[in-house]
Amino acid sequence: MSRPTRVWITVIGLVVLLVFIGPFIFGVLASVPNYEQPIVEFSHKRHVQNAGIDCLYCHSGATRSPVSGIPSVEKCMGCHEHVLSGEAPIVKLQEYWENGEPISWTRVYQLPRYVHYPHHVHVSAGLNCETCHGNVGEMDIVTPAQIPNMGWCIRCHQGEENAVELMDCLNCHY
Amino acid sequence: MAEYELLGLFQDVDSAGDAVEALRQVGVSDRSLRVLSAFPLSSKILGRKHYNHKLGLAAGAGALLGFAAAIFFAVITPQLYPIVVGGRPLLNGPPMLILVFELTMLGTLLGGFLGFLWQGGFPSAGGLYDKRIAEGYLGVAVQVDEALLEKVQAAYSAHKPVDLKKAEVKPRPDRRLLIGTIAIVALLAVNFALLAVSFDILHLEFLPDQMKAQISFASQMGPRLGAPAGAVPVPGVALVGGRPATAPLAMTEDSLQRGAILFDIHCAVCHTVDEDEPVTQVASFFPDDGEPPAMTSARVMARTPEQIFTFITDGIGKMPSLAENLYPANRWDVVNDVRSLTPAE
Amino acid sequence: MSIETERNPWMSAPPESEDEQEQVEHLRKDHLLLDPVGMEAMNQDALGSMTRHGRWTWMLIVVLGGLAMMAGVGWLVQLFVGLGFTGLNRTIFWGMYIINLVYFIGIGHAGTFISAAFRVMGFETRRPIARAAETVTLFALAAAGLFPIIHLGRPWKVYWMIPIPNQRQLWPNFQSALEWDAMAIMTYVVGSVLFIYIGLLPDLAMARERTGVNWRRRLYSALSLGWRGTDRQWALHESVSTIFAYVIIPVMFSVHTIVSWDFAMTIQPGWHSTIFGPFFIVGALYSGVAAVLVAMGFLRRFLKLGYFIREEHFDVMAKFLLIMSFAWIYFYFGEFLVTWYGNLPPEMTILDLLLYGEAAPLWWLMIFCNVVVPVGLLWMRRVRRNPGILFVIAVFIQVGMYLERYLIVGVMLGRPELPFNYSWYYPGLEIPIAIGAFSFVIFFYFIFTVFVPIISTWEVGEGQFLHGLRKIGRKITKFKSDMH
Amino acid sequence: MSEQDASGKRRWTMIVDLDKCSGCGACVVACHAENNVPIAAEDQVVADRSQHWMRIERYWEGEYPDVKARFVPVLCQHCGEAPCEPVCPVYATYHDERGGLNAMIYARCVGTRYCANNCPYRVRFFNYFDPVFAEPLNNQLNPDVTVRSAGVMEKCTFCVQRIRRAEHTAKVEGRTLADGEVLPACVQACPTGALMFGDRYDAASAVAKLLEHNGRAVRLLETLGTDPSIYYLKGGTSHVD
Repeated sequence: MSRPTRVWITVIGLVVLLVFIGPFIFGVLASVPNYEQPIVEFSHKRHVQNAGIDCLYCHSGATRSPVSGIPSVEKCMGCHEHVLSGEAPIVKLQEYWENGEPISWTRVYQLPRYVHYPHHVHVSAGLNCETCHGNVGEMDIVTPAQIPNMGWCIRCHQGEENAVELMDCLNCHY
Repeated sequence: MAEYELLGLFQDVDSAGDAVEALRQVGVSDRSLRVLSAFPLSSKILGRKHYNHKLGLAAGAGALLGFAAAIFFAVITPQLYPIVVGGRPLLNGPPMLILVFELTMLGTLLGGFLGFLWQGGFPSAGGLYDKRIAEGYLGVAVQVDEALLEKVQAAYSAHKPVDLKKAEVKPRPDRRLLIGTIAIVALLAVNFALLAVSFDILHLEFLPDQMKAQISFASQMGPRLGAPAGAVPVPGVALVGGRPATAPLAMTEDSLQRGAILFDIHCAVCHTVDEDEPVTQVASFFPDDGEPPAMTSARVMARTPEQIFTFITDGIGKMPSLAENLYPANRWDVVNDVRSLTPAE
Repeated sequence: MSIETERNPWMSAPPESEDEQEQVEHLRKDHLLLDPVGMEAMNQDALGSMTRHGRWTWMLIVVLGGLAMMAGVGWLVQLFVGLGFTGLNRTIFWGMYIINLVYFIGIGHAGTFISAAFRVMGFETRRPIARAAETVTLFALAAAGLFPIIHLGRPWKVYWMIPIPNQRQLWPNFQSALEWDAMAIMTYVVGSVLFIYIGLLPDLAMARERTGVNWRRRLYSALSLGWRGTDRQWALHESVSTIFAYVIIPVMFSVHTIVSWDFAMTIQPGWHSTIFGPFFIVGALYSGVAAVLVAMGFLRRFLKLGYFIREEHFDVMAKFLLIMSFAWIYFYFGEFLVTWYGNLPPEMTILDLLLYGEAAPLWWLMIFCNVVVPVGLLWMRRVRRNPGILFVIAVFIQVGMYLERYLIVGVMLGRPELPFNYSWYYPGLEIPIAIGAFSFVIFFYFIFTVFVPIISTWEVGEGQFLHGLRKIGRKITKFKSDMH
Repeated sequence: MSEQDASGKRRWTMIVDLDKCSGCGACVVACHAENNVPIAAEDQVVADRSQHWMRIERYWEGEYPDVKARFVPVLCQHCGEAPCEPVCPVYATYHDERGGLNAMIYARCVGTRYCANNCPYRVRFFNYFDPVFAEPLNNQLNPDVTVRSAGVMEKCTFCVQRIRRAEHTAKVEGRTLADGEVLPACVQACPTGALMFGDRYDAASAVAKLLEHNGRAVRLLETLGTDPSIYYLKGGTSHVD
């Protein structure tokens, strides 16, 4: 093989690599999520393990509505008006409270919007929060315990007694 | 011992046939003898033995594989992936037949083609060739070892070839294995690429899937609109004039059960049941005089159910409102639970 | 066509008497297989055709390529915006994309029929035109394969129709005619490509030997897989060709039957018909053979392949065309007779629409193109042997057959059961894309003729050799080697 | 008509009383609002691409001046033997056996439009463009219903989001669904009460009772064997003159 041929083959090979593998690399890089929260110091671990607060105290929607709900600033302030009120992160919280602004928490679990997942039905069926969300009580910064894709839903529904009913597409997609 | 390949060019079928015959008599085996031509000639014309190839076998094997794949797709996978299709049969005869037919045919074609490549030794680097063969001349090629070389050359020249080429055969590794391996690896790679796409591992969308994110606003999704200026806030239906708007629930077993659970979630964060119990972690943040009272303390026992309801709804002292946590009916459940508690002996 | 000849030794001996001389001369002029000029001359002629594209042809190629690119841009727009720029509406959901699919698949039938069925039946006339016909199949199928994807609302999800295991645990619906379609077209495309490639191998080897050392030679070396033409290779080649021929004929019939089932399996009035299967096959062969005639006319005229493609071939194809037109008329008449006799209101609405309604101009034009022109002219021997007139007739049939599909998809669909939903189809973006598709096919046909010998010289050589054997019988079979 | 089904399956059914229908179009508007149905602009309507999951077909009877208008509200018939279902290559549309609904899964649709061609009622719609809900119209979109993107089919779902919500509530509260608990938007909006909705398999439901002794009930294009879930009570006594 002559030198120019080798150069050409290398160039073509690189182009092919770029065309076929480039998008995949780009896709991987683009899909690396960032779960940094607006109040960085907020720790689930401290609330659950140290303070012994139940998940449902803050996310009380989970028992009675399709969404579990993010607690309002009012609910945060309910305790933090008195608890640790001088600390730096709580001062940040108080700023939100005084400005009358909601905290724009970063969403960790995001289902596509064409999927309708009812929390209350799953909780009333006896599922624990930890089944899907992992041991949040051990996490300072919450990261997804699993990728909530369809295969994951299906694998759970498959094992149930009324699997035929649960595997119906129209259950979640409408 | 060195092997040689010889190629003699002949002008017509007659002399080529003669040469073949002569070579065979010299001792060249039929296996190492080839007649090259520009278009197919029957082996009889050349005086050659019939070549028993196994193409039919390859095509048949392909057909079987295709048939098996079709059965797998049509019969087995619907059982593995039992989709709910509303009472329609997952297995259906006539459509299945179509699939079976098409894939069997596809298998036959691919099997035949691969068999052709395999048995013909394609792709091969060739061997001796002469461009005149494509123009209508016939080539007679043999592969002999050194011992036979003289005799073979004599046999060739006896029939006056137009040309005679000679080359030493260099032993070449069998490339079939390599090519087969590459083919399998390539197939696997394609398969995995498809799997990667289908498994949504990369979340790679060629075009944005607009249904994944919607232009409508879901619950708790920003931006949230504030109330318009001059709007009158509605105090809610829990309290009317400082009194509960709803009547207490009967102290049924259901209600008590629910109440106990809800108490654990929403109240036990600060409140203990008995005064002797140690204060909770959250309560420990409060100064001694402001500590949340135990439920069986005299302070709490003295309250009426309506008062407790109002405290839950509005909060009292350092206790925040729990209106967001509990629906009115649930608050009554909690009240029932609190009322049913008795101090420990 | 004068080609310098070097007579090969197996050619017949020079004629003895003057009478015989005249007769032989007459036969020679008429029949390719009786007019051998030797492999070298044929190879030269066939390979030379690759360089015989004149200035006009090249300009045409550029224009066609441009049109195809334009269609590609149109499709990109559609991909990002949606199908809104098409003329589809809420009654007529299938339009020219599906019409093109049916049309191009139809075109794709003739090549296989000519090379496979004629091969099985031993028609010697196939030899010079088989490759030209198969090439029509190849590119028509390529275009046809694009249209179901262009037609989709979300083409980037097309892989959901392929049965690959996935985390969603979803499986395609094998009861859908579209799924059968996908399977059948896939099989047919794979089979056709391999079939044409197998036939090409010896000619690629020949081209490899006859080109100087340049990129072309490298290309041909790679493509010919080291073909040498040994007797074993030839034996394998014969067998694999026979296997392909026998297998691909039923596949070919299944493909268009299944395409017709896309329509026949619905309950749309005008579509819901049991004879659609054979009717579509006949229509496919009809338009396909006409398309091959167009290609043959082009090869003869522009690439000066008059030695290979002779009047006898045009004659045979024209006769075949005539038969197909009769068959087509039979089915078409039969279908409407049943409609008329059954007298169901939704069906009669469509019949009225075609005969004297809004669609009457199109329908009568189709009848003129498909019935009047071919039946009126093709019975004449002089017409059948005139490539120019045949070219025109073939174009008429293309128009007619396109209109037939247009009426089935674009017009009948506008008359569903409830009169509130009646609608009419005005194509929009489909027109440039359809033009682009036609350009795409012709463009690649041209390009193919630049790179690959469009005449299969080994097949012609074999035919001439076998004819030589037959003609002088005893004289030549007495090889010395045969005696053993 | 009251077929009792032991397996707890339902057959959601709508009854349209043609005598009561005044053709006001409230149902159409309600449907648009509830189901995020895009509004086809003028040029789209001219191109025959009007998009209403429920539409009022108007037919004229007689010659001027003696003309009578007949109104037929047509929506997805939720056929028991739906022609649209078996033709979908990816199961984007299939039969929901629990409710007798004709399901359409937008997220699964690849847009072959075969189902729409095979629908004799032409009640399936294709999104030729991405829907446009200019500010502040996007604030009124129903979060429980997917806004369909360009390239997918859509159609009446019998307000399946309302059915599911009621079912979920009933399940959480540990009871069964009561008759009349689910109302599609069109039924809720109909001012003359021409529309009725319920479970036909439940013999005690208002729908089943009405159908039991009603000689006026017909179904649209029943001869095609599609077994629709929508019953029309024949009109004839009152017209708009």
